[in-house]
Amino acid sequence: MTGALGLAYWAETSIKLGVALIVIPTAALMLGYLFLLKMMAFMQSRLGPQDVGPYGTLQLIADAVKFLQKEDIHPAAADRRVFRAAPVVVLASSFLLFVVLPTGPDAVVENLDTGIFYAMAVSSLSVLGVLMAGWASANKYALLGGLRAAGQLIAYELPLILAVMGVVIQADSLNLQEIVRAQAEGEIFGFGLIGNPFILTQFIGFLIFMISAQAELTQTPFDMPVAETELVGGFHVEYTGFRFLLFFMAEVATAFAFSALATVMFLGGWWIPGFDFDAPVLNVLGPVVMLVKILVVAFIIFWIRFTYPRLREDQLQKFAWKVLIPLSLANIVVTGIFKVVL
Amino acid sequence: MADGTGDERPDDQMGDEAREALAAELSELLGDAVVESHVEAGQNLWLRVDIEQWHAATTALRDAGFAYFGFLSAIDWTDAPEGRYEDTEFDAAGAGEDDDASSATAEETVRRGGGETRFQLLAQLHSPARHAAVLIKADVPEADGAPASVPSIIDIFSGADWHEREAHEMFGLVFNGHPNLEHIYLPTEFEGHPLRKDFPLLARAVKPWPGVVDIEEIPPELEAQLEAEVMAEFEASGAGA
Amino acid sequence: MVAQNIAFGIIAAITVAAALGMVTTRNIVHAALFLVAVLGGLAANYVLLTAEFIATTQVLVYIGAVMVLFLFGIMLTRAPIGRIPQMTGATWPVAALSALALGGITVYALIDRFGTDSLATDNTVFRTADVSDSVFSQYIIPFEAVSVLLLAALIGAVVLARRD
Amino acid sequence: MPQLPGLLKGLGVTARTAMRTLFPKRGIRTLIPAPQQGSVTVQYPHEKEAPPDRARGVIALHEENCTACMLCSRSCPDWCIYIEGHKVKAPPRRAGGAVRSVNVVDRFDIDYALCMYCGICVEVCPFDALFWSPEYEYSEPHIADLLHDRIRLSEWMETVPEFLDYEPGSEQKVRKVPEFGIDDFAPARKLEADGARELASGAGS
Amino acid sequence: MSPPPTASALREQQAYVAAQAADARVNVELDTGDMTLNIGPQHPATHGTLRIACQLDGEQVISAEPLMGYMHRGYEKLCEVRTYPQCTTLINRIDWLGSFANEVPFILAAEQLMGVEAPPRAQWIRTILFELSRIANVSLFLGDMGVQVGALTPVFFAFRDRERVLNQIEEVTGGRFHPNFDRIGGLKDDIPRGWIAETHAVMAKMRGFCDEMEDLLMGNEIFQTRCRSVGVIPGDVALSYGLSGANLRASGVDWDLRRDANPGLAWDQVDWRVWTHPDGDSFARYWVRLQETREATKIVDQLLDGIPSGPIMAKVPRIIKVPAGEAYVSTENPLGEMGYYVVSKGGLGPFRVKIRTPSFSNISVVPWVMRGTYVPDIITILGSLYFILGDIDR
Amino acid sequence: MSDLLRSYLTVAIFGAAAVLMAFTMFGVARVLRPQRPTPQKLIAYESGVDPVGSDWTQSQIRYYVFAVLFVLFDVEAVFIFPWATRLEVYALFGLVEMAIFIFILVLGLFYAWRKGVLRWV
Amino acid sequence: MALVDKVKLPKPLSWLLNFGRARSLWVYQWGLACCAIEMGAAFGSPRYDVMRLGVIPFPASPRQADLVVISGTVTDKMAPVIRRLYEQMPEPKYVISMGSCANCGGPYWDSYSVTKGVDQVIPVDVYVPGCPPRPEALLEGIVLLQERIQREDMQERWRGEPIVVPTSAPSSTRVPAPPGASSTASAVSAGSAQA
Amino acid sequence: MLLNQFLLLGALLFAVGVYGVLARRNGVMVLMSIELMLNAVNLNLVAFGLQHDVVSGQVFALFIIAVAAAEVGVGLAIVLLLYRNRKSIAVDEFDLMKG
Ligand code: SF4
Ligand code: SF4
Ligand code: SF4
Repeated sequence: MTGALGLAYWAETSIKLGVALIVIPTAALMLGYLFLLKMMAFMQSRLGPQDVGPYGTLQLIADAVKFLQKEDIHPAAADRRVFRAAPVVVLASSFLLFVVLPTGPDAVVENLDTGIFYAMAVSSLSVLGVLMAGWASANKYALLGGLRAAGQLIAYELPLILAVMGVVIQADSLNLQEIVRAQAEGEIFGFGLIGNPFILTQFIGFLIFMISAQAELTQTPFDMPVAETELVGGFHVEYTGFRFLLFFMAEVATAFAFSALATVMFLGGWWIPGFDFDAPVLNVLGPVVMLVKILVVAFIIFWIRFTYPRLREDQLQKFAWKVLIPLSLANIVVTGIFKVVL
Repeated sequence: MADGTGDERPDDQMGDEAREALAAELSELLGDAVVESHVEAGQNLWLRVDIEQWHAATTALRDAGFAYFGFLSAIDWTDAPEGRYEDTEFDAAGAGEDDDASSATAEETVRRGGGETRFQLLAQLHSPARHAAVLIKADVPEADGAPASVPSIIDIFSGADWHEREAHEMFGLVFNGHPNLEHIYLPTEFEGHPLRKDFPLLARAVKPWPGVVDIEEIPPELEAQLEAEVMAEFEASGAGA
Repeated sequence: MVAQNIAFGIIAAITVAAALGMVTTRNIVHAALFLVAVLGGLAANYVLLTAEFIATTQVLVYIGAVMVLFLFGIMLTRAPIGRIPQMTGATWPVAALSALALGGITVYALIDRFGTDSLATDNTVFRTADVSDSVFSQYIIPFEAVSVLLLAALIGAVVLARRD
Repeated sequence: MPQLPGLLKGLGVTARTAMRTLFPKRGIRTLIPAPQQGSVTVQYPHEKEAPPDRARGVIALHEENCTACMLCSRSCPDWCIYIEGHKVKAPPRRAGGAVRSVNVVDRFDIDYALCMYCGICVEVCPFDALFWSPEYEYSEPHIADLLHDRIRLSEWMETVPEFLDYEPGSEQKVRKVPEFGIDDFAPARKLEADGARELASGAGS
Repeated sequence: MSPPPTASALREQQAYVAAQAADARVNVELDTGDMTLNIGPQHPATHGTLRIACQLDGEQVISAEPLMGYMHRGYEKLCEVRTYPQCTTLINRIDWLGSFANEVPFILAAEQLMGVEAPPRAQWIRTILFELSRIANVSLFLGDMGVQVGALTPVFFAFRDRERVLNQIEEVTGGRFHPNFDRIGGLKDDIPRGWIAETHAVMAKMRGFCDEMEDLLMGNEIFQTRCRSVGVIPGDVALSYGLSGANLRASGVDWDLRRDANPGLAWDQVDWRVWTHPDGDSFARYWVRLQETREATKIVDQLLDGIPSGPIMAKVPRIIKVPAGEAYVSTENPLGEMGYYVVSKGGLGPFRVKIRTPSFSNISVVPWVMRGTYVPDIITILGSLYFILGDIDR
Repeated sequence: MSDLLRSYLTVAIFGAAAVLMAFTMFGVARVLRPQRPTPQKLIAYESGVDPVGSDWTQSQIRYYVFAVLFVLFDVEAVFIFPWATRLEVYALFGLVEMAIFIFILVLGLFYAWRKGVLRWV
Repeated sequence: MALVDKVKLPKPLSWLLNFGRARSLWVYQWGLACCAIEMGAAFGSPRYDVMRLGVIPFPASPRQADLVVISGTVTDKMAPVIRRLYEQMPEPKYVISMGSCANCGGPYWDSYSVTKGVDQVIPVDVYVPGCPPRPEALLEGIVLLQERIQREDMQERWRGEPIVVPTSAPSSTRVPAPPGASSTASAVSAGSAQA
Repeated sequence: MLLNQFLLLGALLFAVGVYGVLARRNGVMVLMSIELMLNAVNLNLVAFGLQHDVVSGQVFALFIIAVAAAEVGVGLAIVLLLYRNRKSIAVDEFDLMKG
């Protein structure tokens, strides 16, 4: 197979890998800086980082440089191998998510046939990393945090998966490109100019997806597992230096990836109304459009994070099992009925 | 509004007559438990009860409406070496000039509600309904150089728990019936009872007081000579003209 | 083809090593993590066998869900960090012998029967849709049976886990 | 009025604050982000806010007024004022007067590592020799440097603000801060230069 | 004004306790093994250095025992070796958020023993500063409670607006929160020109802050789910543990020393009301404090307009010696009833000072109220009881 | 090599890249960081006091029920995914089939709900 | 293990590393007494907003912290805890002692239960005077510390000595600020303030 | 690629699983070994499916995964129950017939 660029597989993959290796940390830095530091500060009428680099832009770089110099501590009672592997698992899980994200007709790392199914599968890997970290730290806060986190991640993974199902039914495909195409070529009530971003027909699905994504990212109001005031940070209590940095990076990168998924599935993805679906120029414009939409979605995620208090563990479990899951099942059935009847 | 309110009540603070009446009433209520009562005009009401009846008296007071627990503590009436409650040599120097404060140090007024022993137990109870508060005291006799144990009242007021622990730690009082009489503030290995008057503050003993007069006098044999020199200079400068 | 075989070699080596690690380690959480490696290796094998959907399912269900269940179960039954003495019973030599015998016989039989039959992976690719079509036509009864099975398992688990 | 759900109201509050911070300008310039004006932040090392005049930042010593009477040192709850002095003869105040005997401060140290900034010393000083200055920037990497000697304390005089006027209805009198001049705190040093100290100590030994 | 809270707390609490008891039964059978969890002495939830040793059963608290003393500084002993002015400045630091309020009962007790009374102007300014320190203190709680339940932003708002109040306090007293401004017989100094107008403006801002908190935090459904029916303290329990202040009023007991035992400040000169709430849960405590902050701004506004003119100091000797005697004076401090039992023998310093601090009693209810709650509730309840370490440990 | 395998080779490469990146950082950090372990440093952090009790705990049985529920619904989702892509083909028949399937599982959820195990803690 | 303490790093690299340490001081959320509130104001109040300077008050666990501000009274009961938490922080770590209590006991210098200064327990890099110090005073201390870290010699630091700043004048011969300068702090921090 | 590659791998894993089931005393470990065996079977199914060019192999594998999940759910619950009653999960200590 030759890719879009007409290059050999290896050359193309190297380029993609290179791009991804630049894009992923940059995305993490950008989200971290824009929202985690600056946005939060503005919402609290502060300035946020300001002195490190112009407008504090170098803050996270300085952080990274600092973390690299920090001593690496394994608690004596910890299980060293598992302790070390945990952040790598979490990071890999978020890295693998980026493989299927389409940003243009050809600007995608791999357009897997099982696209969204694959994305759900790899994102579920992070639970493993969290449990490993919590257990291996030999620390009560960490273990409690790890268990809570795992419990929460699995509880919200289901609505996340089920919410996607409505989109899959409408698009008739698991493939993310096909989903974008379905939105681009679809029409609502005969009005097809802007296509049919599934947020319009799948609003419930979108809501459920966003809520579950918020929970999967352990952002407030679902951040009980990493609650500072109770568990001093949860499963990563004992992590220092760059291992902590890996967790941190993975967290922000996953936030980016989930925003991107939401964009692709509900907001029309990279397609720009008025263009041909396969227009090569979209390979350049597509990523820009994607970025803008991603930032909007991520803004909402962080906005909620900075505003809300957190739910208690039992409350958020109750919410997942008694509200979200039944609701998303109903959504599937209703969507199915519409699909079959219409 | 159905709730969340608290309507303004008339300013029915306790007047002195009411206080006297209350003292009488309580004395009657407690019967022979009361050793003495004292009312300070416009201020407080003290009741001194027999230590044997401490528990009974508190129960009776609670049942009489004094259900709001204020505090519980103790007083050590011995004199301490470094206290500032009486003139020290340093203070005496500066204090002499306008010493017109009335110094009524008669024993009776000092010990409101009286007291004969070194340690005295002290507690305060409120009655929200009557807008009144009462301070109750009891003398703690000493046996073999240590205060005798006193009855605990945590079965009456749960809040007394920590107060009794504190009194135990600070004064070495022993409360009978307290389930958990341990150090509350100080590390377990701490020795001594800090609020007893004979507990020394080491830092004060060790550090020299910077307030001792540290002015070097002019040696008397040079005094006249210096005086003359200064005078000469003064006159030479023409200021004397 | 060569690339596939190399890939298979690597994956198989990892899988077998992890499997052996799993049954010999004395730390139960490590055992679970070894099992994760085995399952991951098998998922990769499915990909080699062009069973994309099964591979992803393997990751989603086995690694993402069943293993979490295992880890929860382990933490419910005390999972001290470090080794548990006596993870292996006294009968392990017998077990090893039986396993060896079984393995030997199967290997012999397989080599005997299938020899060097080759797999053609380049022309047949089963897409998700094919699996789906098969399930919803040929295997519709088992499919519904699965739901009943799941329900039964759920009820069983609830009853067992709760006592009242 | 129908109640908005609290969840949305909360989002509104944060969003409003963010907008106010980011776009504080009015009119046509609304769209120019200017967080530096919109936030309430005072960017400390670059810009400094003057503390209120009464702020108790550091104690300044007007050495000329100090008679080494030890009152401040005695009433300091932390025992952190160290004074030493010696007596000298001073010329009479006006013509015909007698020669006076005055105290000269040799050492006047305040240990700011220990001081509790209560202001008792300033209050008790009967000769108006101590003043509060609102300065606060004197952190040190070595704790010994927090002991300010009389020269350092005198330099703080520079920063002492004037006393404030009172609200109407007050019967307080506004006091004055003595003028600070480099010569003003010199007498002690001048006398020192005159050899009076050497003379005195030499004679004593 | 927020909608009146509903009083369904008791029933909910019973259901809650029953459910927890059922759970506890299951777990006892399971014998999942106890776990001891230390919260503190260093822990972001304990505002400093309180330590709570919890016996946990899974996520449920079997027992929670506060272990304190990590901040015990020995005030009562130190007061015995200091003179009265030195004590005044020392006791600023007990409740470090409302320090001016700490001085007042002590000074009042000393004045009572000496038989002097501060001139009216001093009393009014005292009351103003007292209420200002209440606002400075409680507004921090209003934001900090957000942190305890996981909201990041409110505390920044609280710090932002609290600065304005601190500025006002500092402009008068010279200290942001250790004013040492009260003197036996009056005040150290008078208020500077222009201060009254500024303070009026600040009070308006603070009312805005209260509204903001109501929208941002108190009205938030998540906050209510976290706080309602959590940590219910019935009124009689509260009394028996000696709870005071907003904690007591949130349990439905209508008791406020400012109104019920005004010891000689200007509260009886102005128009205000005492807020109570019948539920006794964490939410009620937050609600009551929010209303009280509003009320305090109103009190300050009224007082500012009516400051009488005159001296600020009564006639007292320069060197203060307090005649022998005993007195107990308590006031309604931001945290609750703070009282000083002063015993004098006629010297320069007190013979014995018993300090009755509100937080000490308030927090003594913790073992009672924590039983059977969840780990996250520990934090909510501690937060809503609102204590200051110095006030517990002294 | 088929397209499919190539795609997954890329996936593998990405996975490896993540691990490699972690290890590169590890290497860099190793050069830069100081290493001074002390016994105190290696004690588990517990708010500054000695850890009490043993370092492990058991979670409660409830966690387990949730995990079982999750596994079962996850399996359900696995069946729904392919179905969803082909619903147009299966039409009403498929819809009914899936409705029954979901209904049976929801029965399970409902059962658990009624039994009161859907209560965390 | 680390190479840095054996090899002399090139200037730009060591500048970068120092820059990272100086400008990313994650400070531990931990207060002791009254000073903690002023510290909280410095960290949490939008008016001061210490995050501007790269001092980020995120971590609640010592494991991720670089700086600890000892803000308040250190009691004898607390001292071992402080010691332990300090030990649990990973190297390189910095300490600011804030307020008279932490500096040397302050108002409780004669108390039976208060440690007379946190430097009896752990090494301190910067002392901030005050009771409590204004938030700005703490900021000044932080700026001073950042200046010192920026000039730190990594080799020395990695070997475990406290901050060594080769170029700064010995403190005893410090130059008082010229009259009229608003900043009377040490020459180092004055330099930074104008930078 | 050879069919036998996969079949042999499956056989090996199965044998290892058998060893695990027989040798391990820990109930959870036994369950995990059973999982291993099931997976070995799955591999064979998929391989045969490919060999014969039918999708049924995969469908069977899918069903086995579903069944295995259910099996683990119940199996672990039983182990937990045993643990709850006996404070141990060493399987060879249980003689279920005796109750
Ligand atoms: S301010 Fe207070 S502590 Fe400081 S030197 Fe003056 S009297 Fe002493
Ligand atoms: S400063 Fe004032 S009180 Fe102190 S010694 Fe000098 S004159 Fe006396
Ligand atoms: S230095 Fe002063 S403000 Fe700081 S903790 Fe000590 S007493 Fe409180």
